[in-house]
Amino acid sequence: MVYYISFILIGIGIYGFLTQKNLFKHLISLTIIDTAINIFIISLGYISGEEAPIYSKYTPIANFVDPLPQALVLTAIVIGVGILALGVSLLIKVYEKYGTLDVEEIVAKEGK
Amino acid sequence: MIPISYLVLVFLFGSVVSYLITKANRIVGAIFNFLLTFYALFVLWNLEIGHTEKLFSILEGVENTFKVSSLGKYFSIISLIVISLVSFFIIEWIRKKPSRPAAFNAFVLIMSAGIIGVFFSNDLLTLYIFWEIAVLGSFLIVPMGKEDSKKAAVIYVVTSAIGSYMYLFATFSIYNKYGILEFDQVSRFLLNEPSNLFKWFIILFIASAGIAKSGIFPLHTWLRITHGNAPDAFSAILSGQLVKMGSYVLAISLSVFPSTKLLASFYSGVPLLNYILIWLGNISIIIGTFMAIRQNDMKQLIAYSSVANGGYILVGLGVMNSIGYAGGLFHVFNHAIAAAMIFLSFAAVVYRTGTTKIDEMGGLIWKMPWTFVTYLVGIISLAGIPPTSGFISKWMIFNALLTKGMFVTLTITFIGSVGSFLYVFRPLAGVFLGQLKKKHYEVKEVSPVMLIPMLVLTLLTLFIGVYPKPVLDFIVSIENSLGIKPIEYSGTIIKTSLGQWDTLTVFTMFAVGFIIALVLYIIFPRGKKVELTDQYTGGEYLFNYDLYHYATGFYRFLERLYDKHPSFEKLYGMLVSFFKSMGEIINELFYKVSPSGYVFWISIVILILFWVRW
Amino acid sequence: MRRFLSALIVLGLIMFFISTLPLIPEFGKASLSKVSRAFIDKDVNGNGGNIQYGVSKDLENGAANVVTSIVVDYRSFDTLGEVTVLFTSALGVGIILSGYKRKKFGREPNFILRVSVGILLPLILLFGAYVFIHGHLTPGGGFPGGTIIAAGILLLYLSNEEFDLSKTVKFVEGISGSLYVIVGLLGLAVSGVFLINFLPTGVVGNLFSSGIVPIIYILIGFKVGAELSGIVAELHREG
Amino acid sequence: MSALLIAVPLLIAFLFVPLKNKIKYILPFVALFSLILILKLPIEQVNFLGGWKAPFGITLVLDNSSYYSLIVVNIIFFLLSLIPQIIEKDLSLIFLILMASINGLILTGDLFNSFVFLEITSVAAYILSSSKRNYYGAFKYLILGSIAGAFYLLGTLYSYIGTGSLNLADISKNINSEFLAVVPILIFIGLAVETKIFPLAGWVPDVYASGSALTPAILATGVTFSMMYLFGRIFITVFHGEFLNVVYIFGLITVVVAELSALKQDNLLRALSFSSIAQAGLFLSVISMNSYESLTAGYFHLLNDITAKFVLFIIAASIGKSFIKNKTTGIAFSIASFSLIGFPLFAGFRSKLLILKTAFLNQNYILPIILLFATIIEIAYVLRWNIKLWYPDNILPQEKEKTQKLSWNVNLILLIVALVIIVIGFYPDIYLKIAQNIASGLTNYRAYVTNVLGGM
Amino acid sequence: MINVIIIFIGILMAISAIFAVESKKIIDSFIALSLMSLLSVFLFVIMKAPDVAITEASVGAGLTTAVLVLALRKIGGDKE
Repeated sequence: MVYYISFILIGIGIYGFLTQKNLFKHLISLTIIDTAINIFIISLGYISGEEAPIYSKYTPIANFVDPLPQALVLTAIVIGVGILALGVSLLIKVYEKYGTLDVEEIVAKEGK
Repeated sequence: MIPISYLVLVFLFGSVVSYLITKANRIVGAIFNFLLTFYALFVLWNLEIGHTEKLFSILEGVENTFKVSSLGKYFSIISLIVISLVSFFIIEWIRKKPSRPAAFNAFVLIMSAGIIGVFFSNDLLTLYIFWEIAVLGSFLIVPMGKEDSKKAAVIYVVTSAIGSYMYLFATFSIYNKYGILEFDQVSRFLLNEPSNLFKWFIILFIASAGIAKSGIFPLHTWLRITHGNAPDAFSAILSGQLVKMGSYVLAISLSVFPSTKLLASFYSGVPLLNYILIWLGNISIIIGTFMAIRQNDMKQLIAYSSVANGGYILVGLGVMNSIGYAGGLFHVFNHAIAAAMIFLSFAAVVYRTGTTKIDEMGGLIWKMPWTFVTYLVGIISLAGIPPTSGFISKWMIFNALLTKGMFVTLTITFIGSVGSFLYVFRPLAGVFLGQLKKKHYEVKEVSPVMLIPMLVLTLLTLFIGVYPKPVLDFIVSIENSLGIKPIEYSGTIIKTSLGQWDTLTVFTMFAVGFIIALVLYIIFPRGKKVELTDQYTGGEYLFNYDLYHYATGFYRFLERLYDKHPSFEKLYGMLVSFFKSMGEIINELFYKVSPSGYVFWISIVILILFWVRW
Repeated sequence: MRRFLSALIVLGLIMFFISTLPLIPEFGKASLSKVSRAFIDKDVNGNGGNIQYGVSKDLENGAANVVTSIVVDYRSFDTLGEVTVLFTSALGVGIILSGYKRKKFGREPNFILRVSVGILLPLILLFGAYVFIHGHLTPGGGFPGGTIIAAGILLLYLSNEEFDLSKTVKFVEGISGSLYVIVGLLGLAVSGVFLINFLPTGVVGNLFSSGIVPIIYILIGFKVGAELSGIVAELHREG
Repeated sequence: MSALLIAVPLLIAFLFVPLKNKIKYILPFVALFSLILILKLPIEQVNFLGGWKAPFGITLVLDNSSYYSLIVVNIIFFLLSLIPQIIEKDLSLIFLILMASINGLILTGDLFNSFVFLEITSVAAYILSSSKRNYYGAFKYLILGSIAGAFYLLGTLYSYIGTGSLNLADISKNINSEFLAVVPILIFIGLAVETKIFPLAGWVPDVYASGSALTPAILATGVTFSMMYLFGRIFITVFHGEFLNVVYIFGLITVVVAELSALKQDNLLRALSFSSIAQAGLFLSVISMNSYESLTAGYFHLLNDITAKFVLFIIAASIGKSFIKNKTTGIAFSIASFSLIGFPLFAGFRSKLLILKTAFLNQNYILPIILLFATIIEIAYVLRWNIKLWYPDNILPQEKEKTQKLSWNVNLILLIVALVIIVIGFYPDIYLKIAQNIASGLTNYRAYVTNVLGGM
Repeated sequence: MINVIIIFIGILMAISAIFAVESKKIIDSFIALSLMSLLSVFLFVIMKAPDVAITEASVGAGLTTAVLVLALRKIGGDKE
């Protein structure tokens, strides 16, 4: 189920890349793809009926979902935001240099 | 005896020394070069046939060696004669000409090292290595010439690389199949090879290096631009020597790998492969001759004649009977000497006048008589007129073709001979005869340093023309070593199945004729000398002298017959621009796109992989 | 046309992913891998298993939050790398934008914002600190904690035209990162293994438990907070 | 101990954040320290980080192949650190991080960990490529790299599902053929961007030709080498050469396409970056033959290529229109370019011969044809540039005034590297030994598995 | 029951993702993106991943949006 959701979201992200001409939209598509992949990874480790992998008073017995994908996703999310920040700063500079964020206009200006 | 590897090393290190010396003083550097090359000539002359040296081993199971064969010795001596004489010429020439004299001298030595290595290599890989060294050295000199020479150098290397990479491919096929690369062993293995296709492929691919280098038909276009634009004195080496490296590889691919024994006879004892090569030679003769007639630049003209003469050599070698093969080898010598003479005399003319366009000159015979004599003898030899050595080789080739019954080829070679009279006459008339231009009134004959090598070459070609025994001795030993029936000759008389030729008699007859003509010329009154402008203008004002120069459109009546000829240069130009525009399209599609494009290609790749896997 | 083609390609891609579905377990029916099993039982070195909250002690890893135990202990090296990514991109934002003075938007922030930030900020910072200090016991940890702190800084920027982070943030960033590495190097010095948990692990569920895990998570919290604040600060600069 | 290779540069980078400008002068010492450390380290050492044993924790594996790759990469970094002129002032921190991440990339024995290091490397590369105001190129690279990273992550997760582990040795032992049909595709997409395979190499010309000397000098040498190492590690050691026939085709297409596009470039750096793409494609198709010999030939060629590219890129970025005032630099450039096109006497010739030999040994006749065809095109443009720079057309006097002389340390290092090229041309055993060790380490996956997992 | 919730959230996410991609104004897409991120937090909670949920909520929904909006403000607002 969630698999399909994440696949469709990846698809939407790719679609965004393919159809949009604004560089901001590209970053947004990238974020969508990242989120979709994160969802996919978490869903790979989900076991229905079991608990979140934290020992506590309420869950004394180790009936946990797979914790490893969660750990990986934690890493992936942070890496994602790092890249996003970098992309945004590049974007600001692109705008300063070319005065536009439209791909075609940038190409036209670079050709000059 | 001095080992060859030592000689090669001396040349390689000598290049550094020469660079440093030339930095200090150009002339001393050039003298150093001359001494080194002359010394090499001396060493090579004294080499014993069969002498072997181990060098190194790059591929497993293949010991790279030098071995002195008669064929290699013959070629190397011709080359070193040309190189050392041109080096002598350069002693004076270098004062004015190349933009980077130090580099020029150093590269000449590197190239010579490569050349020596090529001729004494005993296996395919060693030959390739030294071949590329020679190409490297010569390629670096070419762009020191005229404006177009930068483009010319690239064309030169690329053409050479096309040939040499085909050669390399064949080399590795052999290595992969037999595990050896020595010439003797390769030919032994080839004799036992059942697959005809493989033999064809090997011989053709190895020959292609020679085809590229000696400017045979499909790869002939580089000669015009390279010889035409290289530094003037270096053109003499290019045409007189480097092109002969190609002939050497052709000789190896046809005779060291005994093509007549390897492949079934196709037409009067000549295999189909050789026949194809002969036809390539024929086409080269036609193209070279007819294109040479059209040229207005004297260096480009002789460059085209090199194409034609490369064709002659290939035809001679391709026939592969005793007289044809000997004729081909003899023509190597003749063309080397003649081309060197002609290019040196041109270099002398350019040294004094500063132009290579025929219609900008005229009447230089009065100012530069010795240069004129060199040129005259050179073109006589090139055109194959009897008292010079040039005639002997052409006569031998005609003879071979006649005995084999190849009448079409014979006709073409005759046409080529007649054509060569036409094209060599054009610079003769345009540059040396006719009226002297005003701006050339102050031109002087070049200095003795330049004249000596030119006259030595002149004497050499006349001498061999009268007394060809030294060259024929070589050729006989080559033919013996390759298992071809040697030609018969005694003294000055060459014998074939169709008759014989006595060079001495012919020389005597021509000498007598020449003396008679000279006497008549002196006795009878001469024509009146007039200004260039006088004879054409009848009251109208002259705007453009060139139009009235008789060398403008010299052979217009002939050229008109094939004005719309198919041009291979244009064809290759189209090919190059096709590649370039392919690259442009690829660039636009894959490398210059926006992020959308990148994602598109990622998706496409995934889809392709997906499609392939499932 | 472009949209239609794109949709077609996207459809193909989704088909590709769907075709891989037979390989992976059905949703909700995954099984724990041997690695995860060992992580949950804290049984990598073979003396764990059967863990009871608040009772078991001196395990190989004492974090109640299994995800934290993986992130900060079992796969701590990944986290070091992850922090480095963030560090690098913060650095990169600084290099690329290369602003040196505070950008003014020329509009006074409104009163409500200013006052409420004054009230909220301590709470936010406190909450962030709580999140990363209790990272080994409850959900959360250094990353969300650091982000929350950065959010507080963002609020400061929004509410105050004059506010600008000083160089201190760079020091916090550098020092906390260095300390992370130094803690790892201490392990190397103590036991010969980089990033080893060389402190006693205590009882599962206690605040002071599981050795270096909380220390590292606090360091990560500071570092992430400093880096993200740095990014926010760079976005408010011009030059 | 091998963790120090990553920890020390990182520590220095973290410590020196507030003192960015001073760090330039520490770089050589850090690089030298890494180099000495590697030479002191024993081979065949597996480092279990945090003390968690193999399939569970993260391991750093120092076997034959990673050991020699580390040496190569660190020598490159050391050489670059000796040329502080080309490192713009803020980029020295990035330099350190790149050093740590590349060491990690080579050492790591964990798939997810390699993803993390891949991301660090690419983030550092994005920042490097944005120098000289090349923001759009860097942005494109960022988008492409992040998408590739996403696919790499997916591949990692698939292999985790398939084998229950993230350890490379464990994956290599347990992966089954069903997953081998999917995981390599995803990982291939992930690595294709960095290894410059044909349709995904669009970022390369923009990034390499930004005009900065450091960017291509690092990316085309050290980073490329480590990526190629990782590629070999994953596709040969872990996937047992399963996917390589596809890589072979892609590699060949890459060679042809890149050489064709290089032909019409009017910017030297762009032409060289296309040549870099082509050589990478050639390398990939050579190692795709998946034998000890082909790997040796491939890595040998790669070593020659990066040695040449090191010289070429630095000179191309820092020289003006001609070698008029920098003759020694020009000589180094010419030597490197002759090696690139494989003239005899130079290093490139030996690797070309080795590749031809290997290809023929494997009954592969297409690769030699492509190789020779590509070399012909490469000759055309590389030599055209050589001539253009040596014999400049019409240099105005004021331009001549403007061209600066490169400082002595740049010239010295470039000349040393050029000398290495010549020495390798005559005596290739040094590089061959490195290549052979890498090849033997990569092909012998049984030894790798037992080395990491213990005698199981 | 849980499946229904997941499908519902999934549909909402898809819609917001499409909106984020297709909307004319950039700021709208940021909001949609933030919404999608928040919805994914619910998914994470459902799939028993509280750590990820918290991180995604603070990083994905909070900081990412903030960074994007700041950038948009920096280049001078939304110009379609």
